[in-house]
Amino acid sequence: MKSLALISVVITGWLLLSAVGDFPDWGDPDSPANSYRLSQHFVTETFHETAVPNMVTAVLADYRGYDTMFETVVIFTAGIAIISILRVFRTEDPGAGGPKVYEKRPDLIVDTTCRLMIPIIQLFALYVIAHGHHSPGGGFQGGVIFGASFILIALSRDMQAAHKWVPERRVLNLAGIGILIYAGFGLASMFLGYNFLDYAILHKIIPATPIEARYHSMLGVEIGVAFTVTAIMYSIYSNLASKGTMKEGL
Amino acid sequence: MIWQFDLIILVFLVITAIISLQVKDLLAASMIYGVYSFLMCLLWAGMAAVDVAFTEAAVGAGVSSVFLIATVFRTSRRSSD
Amino acid sequence: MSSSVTSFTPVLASIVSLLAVLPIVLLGRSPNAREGATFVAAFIKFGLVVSMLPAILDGKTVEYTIWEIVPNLEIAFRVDSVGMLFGLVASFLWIITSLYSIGYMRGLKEHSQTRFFSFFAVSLSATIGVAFAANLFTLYLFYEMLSLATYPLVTHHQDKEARTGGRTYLTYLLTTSIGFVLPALIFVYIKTGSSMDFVSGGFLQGFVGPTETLILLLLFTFGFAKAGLMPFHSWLPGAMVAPTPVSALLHAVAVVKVGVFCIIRMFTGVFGIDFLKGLDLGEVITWIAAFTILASSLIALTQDNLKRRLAFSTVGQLSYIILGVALLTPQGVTGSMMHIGMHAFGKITLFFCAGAIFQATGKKYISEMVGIGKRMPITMIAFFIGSMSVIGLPFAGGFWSKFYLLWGTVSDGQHAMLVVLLISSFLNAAYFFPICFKAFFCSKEESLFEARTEEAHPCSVAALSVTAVLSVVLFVYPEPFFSLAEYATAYYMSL
Amino acid sequence: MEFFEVISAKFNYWIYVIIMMIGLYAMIAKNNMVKKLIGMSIFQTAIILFYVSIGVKDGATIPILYHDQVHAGHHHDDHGETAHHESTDDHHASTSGDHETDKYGYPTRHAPDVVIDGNDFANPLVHVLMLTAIVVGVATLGVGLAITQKLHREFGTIEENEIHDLIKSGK
Amino acid sequence: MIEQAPALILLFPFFASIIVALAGIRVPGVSFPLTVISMFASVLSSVAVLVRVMNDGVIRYKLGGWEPPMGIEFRIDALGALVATAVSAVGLLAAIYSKRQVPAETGDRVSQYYTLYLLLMTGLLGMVITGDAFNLFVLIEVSALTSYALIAMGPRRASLAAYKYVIMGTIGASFYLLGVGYLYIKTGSLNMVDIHEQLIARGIFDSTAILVAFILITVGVWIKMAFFPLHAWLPNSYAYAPTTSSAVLGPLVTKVMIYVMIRLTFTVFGADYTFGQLEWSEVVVWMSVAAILVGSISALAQTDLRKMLAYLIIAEVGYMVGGVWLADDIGLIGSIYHIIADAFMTLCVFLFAGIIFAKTGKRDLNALDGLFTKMPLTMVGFLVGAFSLIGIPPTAGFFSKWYLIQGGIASGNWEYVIALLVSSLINAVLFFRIIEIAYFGAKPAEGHGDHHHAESHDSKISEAPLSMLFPLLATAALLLAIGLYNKDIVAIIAEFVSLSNLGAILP
Repeated sequence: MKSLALISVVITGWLLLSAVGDFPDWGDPDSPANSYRLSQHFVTETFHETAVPNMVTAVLADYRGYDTMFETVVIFTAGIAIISILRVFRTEDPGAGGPKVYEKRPDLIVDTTCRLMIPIIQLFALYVIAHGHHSPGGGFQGGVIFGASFILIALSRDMQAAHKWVPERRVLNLAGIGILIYAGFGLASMFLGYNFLDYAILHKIIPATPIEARYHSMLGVEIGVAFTVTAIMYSIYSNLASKGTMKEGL
Repeated sequence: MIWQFDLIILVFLVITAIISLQVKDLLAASMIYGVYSFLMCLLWAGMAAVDVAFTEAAVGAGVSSVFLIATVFRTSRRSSD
Repeated sequence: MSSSVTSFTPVLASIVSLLAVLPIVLLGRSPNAREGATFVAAFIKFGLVVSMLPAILDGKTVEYTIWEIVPNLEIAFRVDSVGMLFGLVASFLWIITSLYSIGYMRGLKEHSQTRFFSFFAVSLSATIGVAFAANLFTLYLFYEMLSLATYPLVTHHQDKEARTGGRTYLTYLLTTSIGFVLPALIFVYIKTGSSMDFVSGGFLQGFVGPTETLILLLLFTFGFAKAGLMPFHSWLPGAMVAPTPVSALLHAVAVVKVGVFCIIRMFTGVFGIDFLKGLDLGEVITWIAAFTILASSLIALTQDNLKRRLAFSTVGQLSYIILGVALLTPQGVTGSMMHIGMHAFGKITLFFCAGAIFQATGKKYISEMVGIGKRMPITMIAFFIGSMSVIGLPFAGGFWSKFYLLWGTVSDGQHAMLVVLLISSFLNAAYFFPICFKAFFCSKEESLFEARTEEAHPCSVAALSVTAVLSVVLFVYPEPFFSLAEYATAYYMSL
Repeated sequence: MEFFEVISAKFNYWIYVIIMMIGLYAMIAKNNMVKKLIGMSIFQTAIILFYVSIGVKDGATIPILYHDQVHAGHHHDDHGETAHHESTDDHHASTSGDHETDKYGYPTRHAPDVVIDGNDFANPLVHVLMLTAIVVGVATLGVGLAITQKLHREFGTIEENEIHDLIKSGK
Repeated sequence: MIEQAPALILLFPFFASIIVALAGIRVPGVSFPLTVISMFASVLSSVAVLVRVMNDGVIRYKLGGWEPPMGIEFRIDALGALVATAVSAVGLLAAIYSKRQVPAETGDRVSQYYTLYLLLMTGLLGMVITGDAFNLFVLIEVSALTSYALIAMGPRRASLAAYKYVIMGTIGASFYLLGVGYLYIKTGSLNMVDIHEQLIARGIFDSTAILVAFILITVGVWIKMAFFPLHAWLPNSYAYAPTTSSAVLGPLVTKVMIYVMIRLTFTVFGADYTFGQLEWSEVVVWMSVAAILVGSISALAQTDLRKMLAYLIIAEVGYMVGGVWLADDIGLIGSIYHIIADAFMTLCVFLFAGIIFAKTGKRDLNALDGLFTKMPLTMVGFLVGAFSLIGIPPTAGFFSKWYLIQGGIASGNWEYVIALLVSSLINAVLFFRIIEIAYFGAKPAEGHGDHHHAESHDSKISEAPLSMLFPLLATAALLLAIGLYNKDIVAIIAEFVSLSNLGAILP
């Protein structure tokens, strides 16, 4: 296996390096990738077309919204996949093998710190989600942070404590609803007679101009993304940490 | 974008990557992978890719490491290579 | 031959037996009704074939195109004189064989008779399909169908021996048809770009060079391994594990004749006799055929199992047909075509006899048949007539076809072939007559049978008598086969 | 310094290959399943590094508009919104004198006065693509880890060769 | 709504998957009907799109209303519409089959199974109709993640196979992603058609980066389609997965990847570049010859039915890759036709393997003992599939071989022709071995004329339930229909091939 690995690494590496000389210089503003109308359009026209100052968010949620929808689907798929692979629904002996997880010792300092931190983390997550149009961040980042706050609960106390907040069913509902929110925007555009995910037409049902409809819809889909990502991040963690039993965490 | 800064991080990236793959304790490997991700995140922030850096900080250095550690706790810390 | 009639009859003639499968399966619970269905289908089929005879004898062809399946390539039927000759033989003999199988299957209380009759019908469908195919593609389609449809018949007994025989059977037939014929077919299709219709003088001329022609010729000749040309003959003895009616109809008539029929089609309709003559390629095939004739006759001499001896005799007789057409002379071609019919009647009689013997006495080996003539006189007389026909002696139909074959060798000065034919006739006699002789003329002590007459199931006896009588009739009145063969020769050699 | 200039022109691309090969090697050669997955993550982040490097422009900043640009836009935006609530037609009559509108009277361009220089901002497209790639990476890692845990549950080990031995010995 | 049909092709399974995930956890019973209904709707949409493409030419569906290359577009030509129809049809049939087997093989995970199933179909259908190179990557990952899970739901060894698949699949997808990056760095575009136009406009076909991009993409896609020698992940994955999973993965995943290869080769790089400028056709055809032979011969060595079929897939992949790289019109037509035909014939034999597993609980070939008398209809369905794989007329498999061989001869690649014929014969051996066991029994009687042993089985006809039998027989019927109407299908394919510019670059 080692020699096979070496051979493939050497061949691939040589192949990749041989093409480096052909690349435009690093940071060259006139390279094809940077000067072609595609990226130029995204830089110069995004604001005019969508009113979103953060070009990344605009491109992510609107121009390439279809990609992003499937990005969310990837996360969702991973969550469902991990449940289907790992989750043990029956109450037979689950943790056969594997080291015994350490006895849980409630630690005052950790507990208190987390208790203080978690609301702040969640608040920050909400900020990241909501303010993604104007600053770095958006549904993904915010969702991951929000999910991390639940993970922190599970880590600092134990999994049952986190489950009070997010029982398994609720997690899955959240994840599904997140995607439905996203796709719902697309579907709504479709019912109003435009193509899938063409938010501009939504100005007919929300009081805004087409451009503003895009702006607001992007916020909507970011929230959908955040729902899914939050739920699935926690779901993946809870499955991995309990080896699919959902009984006790680390 | 300061290329000297980038170069140093890149060198550290290679080093952390190698260490995280060579160290026999998987918990240590996971932690060093977290370091690797964090360095990567720094690098990208330096390259003006703030959104990517943000995501990497949350996903790569944060959640991924937690997933790895969870698995290591649930399986075994020892690695033969 | 220029005018043609468009009619659905050829299609109907082919598929009527396929359609008959449905009633056969549905009536599986009551054997009489099931066999009734078989007979009805057989008679309808024969009737349909005969109904086209006047048109053919008028010098017309009957055509029907089903549809274009691959661009420029159609599934189409066209009945011409050669096809008619073969179709007549096959559809007529189906009636007789059905009669015989009823006797045989019931006599031996075989299992899965419904399956047997169903696949028998399917095989006949494929056979008529081959006979009436208008182009190479349709021909290949039905050829493959026949290979597969006969597999359950060959392996009817479902025991170890049958499995081995079935394996050999399919291995040879599929290997050759997929390995040789298919690429050759596609090559021809690419080269000519035509619909590959069989036409007078062939359609290959001008499209392929001499080397390619030789390769194609060999691919086709060996590829249609149902013709049993050596070294691709050993499936035939292997397939003798089948019940005798199967051996009789399929391995003396339908399957092997389909093989040689295909080769005749290749020579006449694809390559064209004149084209091959121009390249002097017939000789290669004649020598292979000659070798097969002699070798198989010699092997037949050594066989003690009656059906295996008949099988090797068949291998030899098939090569007569190939040899005749490979002579590339008008008389040779006529002889070949006639031999399809003549040999069919002779050989099926022999197989019927072998089956009847097994049915009545359980004997399979020639050495066990001393004195059987007194026990089963009708059968053995029929056997004698069949032998005469196959050897090519007068007072049996086989004489005429042999006569034309010999004439064909002489007319072109191919004396080596003349010698081969004569030697082989002698060998034929050498492996058949002792059987007849020992059956009738032996002392009481030698005889292995009690002196009481006990024939097989009456259906079987009736069947074999009919074919034996017809073999004699064909000597007196060879007209239908003769004129059809003449027509065909005239058409394909543009005489 | 000239030497460094030459190196600096492409070194990102060289080092990404090195990191990527480290990951690839681990994915194929390592026996431990968690190690393989770490290798996989390194492999994927190297690709992301490559993409991000494409989008870098000298002298460009993060792809978010400057505050004053946005401010100009937002000023307009707020105005537009209130006007819209009152009367669409009035709004357009009053503000879109020299601005393009579509056939329904909606502006086709938001804040057309704002001028954005294409070279001021880094290429946002690659960042978008790489957000997706990171997410795909973590999803794959999660699934890989789940399978690893399942294998551990069933075979009691996470070394691939040991599992092969167990299967061979018919356990 | 007809304008929206392109999006509906994948939106039906997509929405259904979410609803199944939400509702199925409470009421597992809704999962199956929702799956079947949505797949049926997807088939209808695909057919509608196919009809429209045939009438009006290429359909471009701009997602989000953005003009390509800014936005993502669906770009559906005759090829895409045809493959989408086939994929959704296979998905429908495999879904019907799964009705009983999913609860039996995956236990409590019915709703998860169907969620993943529908997401897999979404991913595959999306791959077929998308016109954006990066979007393709995302969809590859969607379908890959679902495949990993669908495989890992099987028994013990399935997990190991799935793990290998994760590693190999990620390498493949990452190579593809990297290749797209190389294209992007040189052209600045992500839209497939636009990349091609940029390649021409910038005149950079000689560039090393484009060459490396081509190699990376091709190798990446080859890994995903298990092209020899990158096939190691496939046999165990498909052999040990739940039968319902392998019934959908086996026919579809590799075929869709071949479609992707054709799409990228012809739409992104162009035939001129692939076959004219790079003179690698010979090498790749030889590789495909090796794939065909290795796949067939390995299949010969198997006693596990599904593993044997999995190796056959490798051989079939060799057929199609070779057919494309013959650089011949007819060869390309043959390859594409074979995608359709092979999807159905693989489905047919995998359904058969699933039924056998469901009825007998055994995996090896001896489970087939005496099946002709026990399950005649199942065997009829299987025979059609087997004949198709062997290449016996008038099944679809015969005609795909017909075109492929024609392409091989026309382009002078005789080694490919011979490999095809040899593999046909090996398939004949493989399937007649099965037929023999089913017909004679695992241990046939010694003596001649044991006429009664079959009689004892006659009374014990125990067919598979209708939910399994129907898809099998429907597939068999489709195989015959595809074979008999191959001219019409080829006419659709020719529409695409005539635009591929293949004829022009041949010497």
